[in-house]
Amino acid sequence: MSGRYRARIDGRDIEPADGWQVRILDLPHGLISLGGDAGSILAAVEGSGEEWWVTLRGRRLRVELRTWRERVLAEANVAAQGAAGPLEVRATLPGLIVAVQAEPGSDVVEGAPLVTIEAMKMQNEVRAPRAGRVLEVMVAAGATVAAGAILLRLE
Amino acid sequence: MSGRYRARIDGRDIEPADGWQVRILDLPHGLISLGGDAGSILAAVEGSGEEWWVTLRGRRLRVELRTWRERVLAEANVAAQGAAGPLEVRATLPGLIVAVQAEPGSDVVEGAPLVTIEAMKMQNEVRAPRAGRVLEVMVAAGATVAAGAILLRLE
Amino acid sequence: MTRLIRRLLIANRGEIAVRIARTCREMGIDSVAVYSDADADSLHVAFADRAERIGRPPAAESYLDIGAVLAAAARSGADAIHPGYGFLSENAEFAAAVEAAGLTFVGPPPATIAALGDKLAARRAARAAGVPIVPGLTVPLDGPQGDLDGIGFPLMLKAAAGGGGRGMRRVNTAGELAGALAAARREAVAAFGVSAVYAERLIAPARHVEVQLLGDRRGSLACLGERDCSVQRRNQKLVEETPSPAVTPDIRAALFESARRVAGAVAFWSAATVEFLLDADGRHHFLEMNTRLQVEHGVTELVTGLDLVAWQLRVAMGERLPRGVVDAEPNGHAIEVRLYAEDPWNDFAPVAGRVKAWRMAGGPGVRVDAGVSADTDVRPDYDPLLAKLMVHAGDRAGAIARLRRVLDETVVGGVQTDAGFFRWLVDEPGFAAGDYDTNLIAERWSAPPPSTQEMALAARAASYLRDVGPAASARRPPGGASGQSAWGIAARRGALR
Amino acid sequence: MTRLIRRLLIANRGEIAVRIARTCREMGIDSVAVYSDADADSLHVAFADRAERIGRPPAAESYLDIGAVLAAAARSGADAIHPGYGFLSENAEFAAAVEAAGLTFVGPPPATIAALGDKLAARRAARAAGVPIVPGLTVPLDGPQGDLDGIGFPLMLKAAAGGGGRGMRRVNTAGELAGALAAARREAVAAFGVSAVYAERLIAPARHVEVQLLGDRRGSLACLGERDCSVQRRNQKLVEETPSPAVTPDIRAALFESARRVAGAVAFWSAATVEFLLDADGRHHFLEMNTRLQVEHGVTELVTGLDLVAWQLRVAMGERLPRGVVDAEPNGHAIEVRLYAEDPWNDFAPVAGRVKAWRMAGGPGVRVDAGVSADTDVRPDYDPLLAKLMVHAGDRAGAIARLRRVLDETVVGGVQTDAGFFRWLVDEPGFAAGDYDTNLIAERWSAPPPSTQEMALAARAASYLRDVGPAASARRPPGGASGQSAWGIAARRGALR
Repeated sequence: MSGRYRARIDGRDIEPADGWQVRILDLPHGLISLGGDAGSILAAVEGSGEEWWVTLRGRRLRVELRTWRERVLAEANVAAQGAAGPLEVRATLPGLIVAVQAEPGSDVVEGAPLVTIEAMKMQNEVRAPRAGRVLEVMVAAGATVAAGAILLRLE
Repeated sequence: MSGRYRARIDGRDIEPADGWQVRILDLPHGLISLGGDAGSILAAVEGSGEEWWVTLRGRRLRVELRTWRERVLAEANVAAQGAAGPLEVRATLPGLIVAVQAEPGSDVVEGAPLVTIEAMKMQNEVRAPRAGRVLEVMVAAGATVAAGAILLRLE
Repeated sequence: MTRLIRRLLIANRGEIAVRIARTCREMGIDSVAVYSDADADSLHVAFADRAERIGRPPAAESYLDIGAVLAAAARSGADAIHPGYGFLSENAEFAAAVEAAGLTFVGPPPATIAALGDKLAARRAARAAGVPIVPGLTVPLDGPQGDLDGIGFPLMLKAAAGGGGRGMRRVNTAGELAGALAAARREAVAAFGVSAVYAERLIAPARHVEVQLLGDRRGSLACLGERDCSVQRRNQKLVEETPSPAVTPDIRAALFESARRVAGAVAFWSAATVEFLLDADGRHHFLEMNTRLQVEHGVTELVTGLDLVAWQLRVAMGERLPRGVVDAEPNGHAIEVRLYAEDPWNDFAPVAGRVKAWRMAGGPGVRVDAGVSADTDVRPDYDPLLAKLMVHAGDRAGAIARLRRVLDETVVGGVQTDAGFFRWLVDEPGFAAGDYDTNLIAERWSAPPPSTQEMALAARAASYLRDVGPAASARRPPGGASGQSAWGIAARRGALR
Repeated sequence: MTRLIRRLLIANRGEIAVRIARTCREMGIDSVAVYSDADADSLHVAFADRAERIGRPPAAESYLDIGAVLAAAARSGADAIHPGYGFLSENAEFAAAVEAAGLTFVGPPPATIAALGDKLAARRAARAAGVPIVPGLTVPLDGPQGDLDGIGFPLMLKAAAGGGGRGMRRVNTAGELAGALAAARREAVAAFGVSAVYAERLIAPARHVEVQLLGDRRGSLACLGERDCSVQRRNQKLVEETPSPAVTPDIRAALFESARRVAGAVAFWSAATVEFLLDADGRHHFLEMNTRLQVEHGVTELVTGLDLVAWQLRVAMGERLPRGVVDAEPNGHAIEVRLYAEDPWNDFAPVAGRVKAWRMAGGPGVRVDAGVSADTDVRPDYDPLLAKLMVHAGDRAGAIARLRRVLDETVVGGVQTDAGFFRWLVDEPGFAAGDYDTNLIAERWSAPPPSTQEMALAARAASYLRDVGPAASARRPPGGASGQSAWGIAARRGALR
């Protein structure tokens, strides 16, 4: 049945290990085991529709699953939107903004510190995922942000 | 809110311990904790509607919960059926009938062995819940029975 | 002689299959589970490296089917078989067939299993070795009119091929003998396929005390302490502890000496247990020798720090026991309670059903060996042992206090278990004082009704969940940073406050 | 002096609050949990005998609020307070306030906490006691232009009120100093409310080794072995083991001697840890003394069989340490890994979210101390430590093999944890050989991409559940012998085959 889906992980097309047997140990919480010729392994699965997360050997992998129909729709969407716009830099976890290093209009190199967020009692620096010009900064020191909140936009 | 229900356990009306706080630890599996002035206790709950099971300190109690409306309906039902008929003796667990001691037409005393069921590799004797005459025996040695199956009827 | 074990087939199910697979994983040995159709999704299958179907749910058509197990071993490429306990573990024909197939049997030699599996032959061998046996027959009883050899009543009938309390009956008067004999024979045939039954004097009060042995193929033998298994129902153990509160250093020395003599009467290696009754005067009487791992081996592991399954495997591969094992000194006190799906308020009758909530204890000094988890079906086909809860502490009082705490943390929903009995037991004054015998349950357990407070709490819990349950299941979880429920059903605590 | 403790308030949350409540239950002491609004339904609340709300989610408004904690103690009738680790555990003002309120503080005397909480004063005291300290300042650094006393680069900046890696910065060149100093001060203020920072020579390669102390009010002191805590990220420990593979008997004797000297320089009782860096030549350098229970105390408990929390409570009540504790000999080898919600593939950044699947290991030689379970939210307000996984075996190789097995059994869904890093670590040749230092993660952990097989398995798992999930949730369970799901949602395995 799983041949119905195209799986993508880390931007790569992945062929599912169809020879492996899946056993569900705890369905409400997504605990399963996978058994095949090369051994057996316990795993956790969450998700729905096109977006899934599978934790194997302690690592949580995001799995995109698309049927043929979902692929066609997604491609149509991308075509309709044209080229990608500015890059949004988001908070990966909720916390308190303790410092904003980025200034609107300035150019930053890849890896440059942009914003410092305090969360879990640690100070975490959000760094530039690529080089670019800072278009807009949405946050200020002292503000609290939710996970996924847009911090700033890079051109 | 729980004042809406009348609770019965072991045939007794029970006043719920409303001062105790219920915390749900694992909803799909019914794991909770109860906290009150006299301490805290972990418990398991399963059920729906009028029939619930609560496991506390290792003991599983059947709890009947009825709203006013459910009580009225239940009483009307009993009234419609009139007096109780013969007593059905049922298998409490599934297994293999290895011996039938009860004979139709014979009188048995309370506690008399009626049927021997093998389950879990153990031989378990089903005994007469009260004295009476054996009206009918539904099983024979060698048969397999499901849990809840009627084994015989006592007058 | 070295026989490397690279892939081990575990001819068992449930907690013991999981436990053996754990040691395999630690030793770098591939584990192969076997399963009947009833167990295709069981925990022991998920834990092993690979799995082979061996038949239909009845044990006779799967776990007891020698041909099916050997075929699974051949298919999987296993080079050894561990039988666990129960099923084929004391079946000499099986052990011989394993060896004949060129595989290593993880256990004593087949001839030893055969010699000790016949409980009457074992009694004769023990007597010949100068070990005191329980007074009674050393040949099968012909019938109610047979020679009872001055045993007197009450007496115990036992299956000659017996074990695990099956085919055993207490007989109080001569008048009960015929009926009890028929029942014992019926159960013996059902359990072992052999109807032979013998009679022993009933020793009461008595404690059931056993000695753990571990031997290698060169004749080294370790006595790894004793276990007290006197808390029993239906002649089956429910609680085991080490050391025994009834065993003094003198008694211990005598027990070890007898255990060594019994083992010395046969060719022995691997793990085995010699069982004794200890009477009120502190004298011990040989009962039987079990040529396999016991259910309760874990308490010995806790106080010695040894992994008995690992040593079984090493000995099977030809390794010798090092001095540190032969001279292992136990530390502290350990207690095990067997968590069965059974009803202490209904004569400890086994129950079937689906486990729902499943919360096991953690923290210091706790070991849990489980064969099930949430959403597991307990089926009537097999022994309803769900898990073994073990505690270890510096002394017996500390172990009992820890056990009480562990029981408070342990929650099993869906099926009645004997946990409520254990919760009573830890507060029973005689048990706390170490003063109990095999009649503890018969004499002291009154199956007390639930307290008013317990009923009030149960009513509270059910009422609360009847109110919030449907509302909760209708809502979707608010969703964390990422990842949603696959089924939209993991309704959350937060929504219920 | 006897101060009976009948009811203990646990001024903490998470796994350590659960762990302390366990010992209370074993000792017959009532436990009182405190909770912020974020923790109202947390495991530590469910485990304690009673619970008191102390404020809003930010720690400063709850777990760090001395007034709120003392008010909760008064409301609940507690006669003693255990601070756990972190939060108020090394706050001398809090300890003094507890005693001033007539309650027993479970920890060393307030003056000792104050003396050692100032890391510079502690360095001066250790030096005065003849204990080698890490070369560097013993007074705060004024600014980038301050006196670095010939320390040289690279150096470490540390918060004078520090601990737990907060306010700590490595400085490689003089040019980095100003920025690093500002960052360290900012973090120090945020964590401790004090900006003072000092500088130490960076010792590298170095191992982080610490000695566990336990003392009573009469001056008896037990050195309960050392722990190696060299596997660190962000100067915070991830893995701890005892004994240290780098510590020879000579080094151990020298470490114990230094630890005793530091403790002897102050009035000391209860549990504490003296931390050292061990350089490549086997010389040790005093870092600091932590006057509280450590996160990693469990490995010491595994090898000694002692319950350190129980001894903290007994010492607080005025009991003396018996000979068996003072002379406790460790057995075997124990390792702990800290299961954090954090992403080893993203620089070990903490993550928040909801835990879904939660399966912890069992069987021989395993201890799990957990503060969460399935369906628990990991919030950004607090330290994201989910559980501590500990193993115990006869030797280090056995402990590593067991840890590998335990990690294979451990499954956490919903949030990324560091379990994948540990799974890599147990197969890392240097770690297996005991050859590692505090730079292990920086030098050897390359955050490898998932293997092709892992991706293929993940795709298989997701595809399978996308197919069966909705069907499963639409069905009702077939129902066992009795009892139905409260919400009709526990769709069963059987229906999916």
